[in-house]
Amino acid sequence: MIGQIALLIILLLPAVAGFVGYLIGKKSERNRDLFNIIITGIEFLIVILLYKEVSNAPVNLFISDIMGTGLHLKLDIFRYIFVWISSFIWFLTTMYSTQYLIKYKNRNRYYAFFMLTLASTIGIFLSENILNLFTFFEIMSFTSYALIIHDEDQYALDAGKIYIGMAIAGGMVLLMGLFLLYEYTGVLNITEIGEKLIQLGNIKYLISFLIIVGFGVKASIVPLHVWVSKVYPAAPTPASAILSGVLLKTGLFGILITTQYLMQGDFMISAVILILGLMNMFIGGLLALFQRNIKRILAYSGMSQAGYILVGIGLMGVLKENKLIAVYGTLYHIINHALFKVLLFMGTGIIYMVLHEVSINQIKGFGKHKQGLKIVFLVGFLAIIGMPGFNGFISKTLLHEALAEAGHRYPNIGLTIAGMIFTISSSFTVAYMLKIFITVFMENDEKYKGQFKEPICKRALLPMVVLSVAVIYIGMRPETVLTIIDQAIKNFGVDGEIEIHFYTFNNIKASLFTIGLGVGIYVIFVRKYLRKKDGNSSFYVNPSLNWFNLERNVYEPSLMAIFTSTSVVFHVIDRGVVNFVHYTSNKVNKFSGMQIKRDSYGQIKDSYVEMNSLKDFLNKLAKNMNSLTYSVFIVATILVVTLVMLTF
Amino acid sequence: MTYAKNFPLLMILILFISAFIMPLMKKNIFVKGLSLFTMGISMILSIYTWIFITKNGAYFYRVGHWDAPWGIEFKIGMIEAIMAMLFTMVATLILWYSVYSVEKEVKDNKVSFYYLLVNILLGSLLGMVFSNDLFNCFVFIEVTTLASCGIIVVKDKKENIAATLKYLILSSLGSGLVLMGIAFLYDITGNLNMTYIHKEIMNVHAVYKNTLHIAAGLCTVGIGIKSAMFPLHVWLPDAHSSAPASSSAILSALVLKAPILLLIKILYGVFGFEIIREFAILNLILILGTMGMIMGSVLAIKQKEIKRVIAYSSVAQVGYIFFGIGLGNKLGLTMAIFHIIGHAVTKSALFLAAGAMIEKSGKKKLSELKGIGKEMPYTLGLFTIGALSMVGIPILPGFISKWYLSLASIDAGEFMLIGAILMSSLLNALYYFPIIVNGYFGEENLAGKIYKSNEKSIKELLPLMMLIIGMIAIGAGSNKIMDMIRIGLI
Amino acid sequence: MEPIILIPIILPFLLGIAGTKILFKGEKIKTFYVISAVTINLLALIGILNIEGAKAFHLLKINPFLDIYFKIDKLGILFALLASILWIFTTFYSLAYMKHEGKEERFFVFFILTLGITLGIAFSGNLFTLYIFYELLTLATFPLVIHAGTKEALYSGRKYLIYSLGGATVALLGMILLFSISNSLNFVEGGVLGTVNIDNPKLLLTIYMVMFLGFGVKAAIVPFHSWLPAAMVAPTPVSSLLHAVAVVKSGIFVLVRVCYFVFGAETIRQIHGNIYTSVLVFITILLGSLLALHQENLKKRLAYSTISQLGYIVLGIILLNENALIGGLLHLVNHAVIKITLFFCVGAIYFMTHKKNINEIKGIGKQMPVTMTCFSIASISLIGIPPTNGFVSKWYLALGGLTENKIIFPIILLLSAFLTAAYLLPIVVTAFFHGEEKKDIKKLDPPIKMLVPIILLTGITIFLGLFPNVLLHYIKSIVENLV
Amino acid sequence: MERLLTNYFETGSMILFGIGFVTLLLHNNLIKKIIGMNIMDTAVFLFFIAKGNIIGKEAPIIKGIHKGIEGYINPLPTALMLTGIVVAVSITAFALALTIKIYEKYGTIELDEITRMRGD
Repeated sequence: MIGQIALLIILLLPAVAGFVGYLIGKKSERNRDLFNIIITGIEFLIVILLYKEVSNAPVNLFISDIMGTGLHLKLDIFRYIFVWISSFIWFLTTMYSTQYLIKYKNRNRYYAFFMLTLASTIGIFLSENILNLFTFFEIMSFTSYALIIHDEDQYALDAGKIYIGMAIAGGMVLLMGLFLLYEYTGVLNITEIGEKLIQLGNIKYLISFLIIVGFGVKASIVPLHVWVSKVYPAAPTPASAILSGVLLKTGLFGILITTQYLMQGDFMISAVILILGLMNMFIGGLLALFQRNIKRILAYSGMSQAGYILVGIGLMGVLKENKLIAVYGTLYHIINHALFKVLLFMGTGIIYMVLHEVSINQIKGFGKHKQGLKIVFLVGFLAIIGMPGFNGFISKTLLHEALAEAGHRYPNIGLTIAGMIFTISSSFTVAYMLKIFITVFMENDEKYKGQFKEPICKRALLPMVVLSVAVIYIGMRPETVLTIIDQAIKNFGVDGEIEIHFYTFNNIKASLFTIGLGVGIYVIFVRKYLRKKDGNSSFYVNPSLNWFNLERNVYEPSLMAIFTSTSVVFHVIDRGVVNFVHYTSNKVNKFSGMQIKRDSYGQIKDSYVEMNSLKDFLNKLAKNMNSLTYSVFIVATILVVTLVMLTF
Repeated sequence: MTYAKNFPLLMILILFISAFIMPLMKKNIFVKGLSLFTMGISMILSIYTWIFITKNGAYFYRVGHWDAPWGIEFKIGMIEAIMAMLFTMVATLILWYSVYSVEKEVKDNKVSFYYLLVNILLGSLLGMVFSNDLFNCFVFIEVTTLASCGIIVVKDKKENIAATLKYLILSSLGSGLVLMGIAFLYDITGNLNMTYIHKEIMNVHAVYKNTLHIAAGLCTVGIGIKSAMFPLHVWLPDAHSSAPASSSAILSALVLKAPILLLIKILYGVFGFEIIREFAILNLILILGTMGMIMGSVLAIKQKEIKRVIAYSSVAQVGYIFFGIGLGNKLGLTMAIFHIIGHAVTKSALFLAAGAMIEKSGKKKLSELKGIGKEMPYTLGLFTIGALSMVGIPILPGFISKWYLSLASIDAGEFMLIGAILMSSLLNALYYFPIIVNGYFGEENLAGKIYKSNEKSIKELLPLMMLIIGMIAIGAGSNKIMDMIRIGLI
Repeated sequence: MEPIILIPIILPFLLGIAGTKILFKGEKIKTFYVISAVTINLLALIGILNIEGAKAFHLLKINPFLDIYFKIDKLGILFALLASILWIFTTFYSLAYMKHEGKEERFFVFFILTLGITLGIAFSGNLFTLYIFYELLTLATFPLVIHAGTKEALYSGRKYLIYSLGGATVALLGMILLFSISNSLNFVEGGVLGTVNIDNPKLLLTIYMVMFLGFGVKAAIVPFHSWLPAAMVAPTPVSSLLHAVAVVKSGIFVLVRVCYFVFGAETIRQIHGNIYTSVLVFITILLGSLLALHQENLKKRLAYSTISQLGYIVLGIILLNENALIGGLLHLVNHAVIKITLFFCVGAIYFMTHKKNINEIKGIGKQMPVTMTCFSIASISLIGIPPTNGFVSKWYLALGGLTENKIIFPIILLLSAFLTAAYLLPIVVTAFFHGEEKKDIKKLDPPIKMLVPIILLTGITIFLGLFPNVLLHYIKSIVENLV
Repeated sequence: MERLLTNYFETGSMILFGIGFVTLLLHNNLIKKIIGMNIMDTAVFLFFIAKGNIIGKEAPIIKGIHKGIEGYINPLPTALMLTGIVVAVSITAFALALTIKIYEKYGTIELDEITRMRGD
């Protein structure tokens, strides 16, 4: 009972707090900041306290009548992981925001939407009813939109347009999937759908495809990733952080649900996800390599990391009953990614906070003398590249193991290539992170020496430190997380535990090999090819700007073409009736105005001129109709016609 | 109650005799009083007649000492009684209205002549309704022509005279044709009494088919001229639009209708249902009626003066009546007669309302009458209700005619013609609504107008209101009226 | 006791006519009079619904068709309550709004009259009665449409009149033909044709199509929709009423009556009427939402939006299955609430700032936060994003489409929803997020009389989204007898 | 042809009617029109009376002995035509009066000139 109430509280608390905070903010900014931090803190606290309850048995809450189908919330350990990470990240980000946003406008609005986004995110993870999930998903899209365009400049608005456009389009596709789902199965509870869906024929692939596309927009799956590179740089850094740290996970959560619950780990879907994951990894990594804007690098990096998770999800299905390791890897990486990506974004944010600039060409050497920042950033850097001793190492190892396992089970060329892509992508990660780290924190630039110390306030650094500690802690002691995941795996229909020793020679060797490869790429490719000298200073170029671009070369032209052509067609229909009438009357006018008598008989314009078109003729006729002679004439005609008609 | 049998003749006599007393009177007020009084008396008598008929059924009435077929005979049935009632009632109301306004359009010294002519006109119209003798009808037609020419020309303006002359010549042409038709009938049957002709025709129609065709054709065209069947309506717009308001009302409400009734009598009474159905003349009437419905409205749209619009609208409405006649089934005929009733009331109200507007504002162009609704809200309001009936708003008689005419054309298997009916009613809307809309609304139109500044007094508007109320009552009581008509037709 | 059901219909007529005298007597009297008129009428309506037995009444039975007959059934109650309640909101709103439009007295006379006519439509017991009120509605709303009295207004009014009367005439053609077959136009659940066996499906199909198109004019079905954008010259309360309840919804209501109470779902299926109509509806939905994108004028944009949304409702009607009809009727209510909110907001903007184009309203969200927030919520609802009421109706519509085994229906719906987002959200974004920074922003939220209806209606939007079951059960009880 | 000759009254009246009609139709002068109208009327009367006449019978005027009912024609058409003539005369008179009025108002009795003057 207490669990159910707690469930409701963690859902509603941020929503209510959003409004309350808005009102408080009108009076006092300081109090509002404090209020928000406290609320997220309470939220996090409740989530932590819930662990005991949840680990005993899943908490279920059903409130009928809401939205017609009722609100069905459920919290088991699997979902708990997501909820926990969200509330944790949010707590830290809120704290960070209070510092970051200190000079921004519209802070009140920001916090309101920030809290609402939290509520909806929690809602997504808690929903048992897929319709509820969709609801929260859509709310989240809208509330996060307000965060993204916070700057209100043209760039942000454009980015926001793409974001909301894709979010809504994705939502519609998702909804289409749900329509079909409900039509064919008649149930909405996620755990129940699977049994029914599995009995359907090929329609289930269509359904799952639609749903995955819908979630895939948020998860930035490959052809749907175009928003990522625009939105992340546009949003304020805390927003980018949660976008990448948590909102990305909602999409992945949806895909996980779809493949594992709805489709019961169907092989075909999983294989597709696997391939998509590999593409994500590779393309994200590659594109990240070229970027100069740190935030954009991190954005692509997020995409690449999402690829890892997708690979994990795909592997779960591919490995079927042996998916244990894949489950571990996936869930672990979800946690890890949230931690280190947020950490990295926060670091970037601090730079931005000071310089209002995030292009590495401009901020080169900024961090050379800022030791605190340098250290926490380094932690994030090491974590993301999977350096042993940091958490990234654990999850990457797990995923790598899982991939190897799959290669072991289904020995074919595809999985071998997959393994290679995995390694190369990881080395890309190393390369682009090195690019950032070396340029910003290692190179020397006189102008930043000793400056800008004060703005880096403790309140902003504190969350970063917390995150760093967390990163290192669960990197050193993976058991803490693993025990939680142990309980979650039940939800995936497998049992048992894994016994892995992470810090074995082989694993470390593999990891170091990857890092070495990455350093190689950095040295050979990044330094040589992307870095140009210009006198004393050096700067990076981005040749990928001119490359083939999905958004610019495919989506925009085709959308424009469709839009223009349909608009034309519908305009024609729209004006159809009216135009038809006008057209006819014009024609008639034209016809009646047509010259009957040509006045080409030399210059002689005689009295016939007054009657040289049908219109004149008719006018004259109408005039004459009034005269007696014509009247009699008409009578005579009618009489004759009648009599002739009657007698013959 | 047998004395009631004399009432029809009495009505005619009262009207005729009283008419000739009028010039003797010195003061116009007495003339008006007498006219109104006699008309009222005839109205009461006609109501009595109707009651008598409903109780005792139709009867023949011998006029003078000769029995039919030699003497003149009246046939008073249900339809005739209703028509008499309609004519006298509408005429009474129009006269009532004219009492207040006639001086505006007719010179003082001509007022007594005006009422004289009106009385004679009504008397002859009633005669035409009652008479069972073809030649007698012809005479009444001629009297009607003269009298109606008189009430047009009485205004003594240029255009009146020209219009009257046109009307006169065409009318006499028409009556010549009718007479010719009568001659043919007489030639075949040797009778002038309709009942007897019918009997004879039943015997000989197979032999004299062509002659009968020609007779029917001549009568139709002749009466068509009189009742403005399209395209023989050419005289109507001029005549109706230039006449004084009360004359226009009488002309289009009553004078057009009596010949139509005569045509019905000839076609369905003299020839009879069975024979006339074989004739092509009905198709002709149907076609001309349909054309009239549409063309009348189309022409009305083009007009610039309010009275001409209404006059052309009459052409369209007469088209409906001919349409009903031309369908050749009982329902169609019933509706034709019903439409005569409905239209008589509506059109007279419209003409009176338009007349009131013209009288008060001194303008007759549509473009000048914009914003009149602010000055004369009640008058235009009454006009609006009348127009709504023309357009075919349910319950009002216009709608009922349209509905049943449509059903009748379905009965006759002519689905396409429903389209014509509906199109015509749409066209009606097209020229009536702008008058109303521009009258009541529009920033520019209303500028400078003072509310109710020009309104007629309630006393003067009362007859108009009663006409409108009567119209609504006709609509509401349409079923009873139609039942009565059906009784009359059998 | 039976004539008592006439009260809500006749009362507005009387009050409207009495209003011609009373309304001129001063500001306070006017306010009081108008408010009490609509309120009393709503109370009367509710009172009548609670009386047992008084469910049907022949006012005037002249002959089989000329029969003015009122009957209270569930569908009618739904529509009547919807109209009466929204009327009250509009009353408050327009009491404030009409101040700058002038000629308030005339406005309120026709405003009250129209309420009576709308209720007449709701309670009509046969097609003929419905037709009368349908025609009257055109006539009574006409002065409202041309309220401004400008040339443009008169022109648009003429267009409105011609379209409406033309449609009614075409519908009349259908009625005549139908009457010649069925000999009855009374509304019967399942259709009057139930007993007549269909020996001439072609004719019946013609009749159906003719009636559908004829009455469809008011429901703004393409290609007879262009009066609706033109009628936007009317003052905002009028537009909102036109769109939300009175006119277009009457058109829809009549279509429901025609489809389910005159023809009957079975018959329409047999004559394949639904196939032909669905094509039109597709075009309507897409055309409306696509062309809305091209409109710069806020009201015009909403007008095209209405066209497309009406397409949804009609789609629900013509699919002829339970889910779809539930969706259609739900959307009838939901769209009314949403659209009236949107119009009120746009009207408020115009009222306060005299701006009516999208490019003029940059940053207005900061000046009128409450108004624009309500606008945003209503927009989201119109797009059909949960948890607003727009979503609920769309859910059922889509399921209805799928029941027919046609996946195209939900696709069209979603496509249109996306377009809806594309034409509504830019307004929201422009209002809130564009525009330069100002230090002291003047608060411009409209007077309380206008603001309260907007807020309450927004509240209803969300409430019906969160707890649709209240309405849903009622509509289900209507629908289960029809399909 | 033979039939036409046999019924020469009727043929004659038809020719007369045609003449009258054409006069009415083609002449611009109002007086001539009225004359045409009169000719037409006359034609009709002639026709009617011809219909009433039976060759070999006498008019119903008893000279000397009564020839019995078969010996006389029906007097009715003749009597009627008297009425008709009266009516026609009155109409002619009325028309002429109007013509005078028109002459007063317009100054001409040529129809096309009147039409032109009215300008509509």
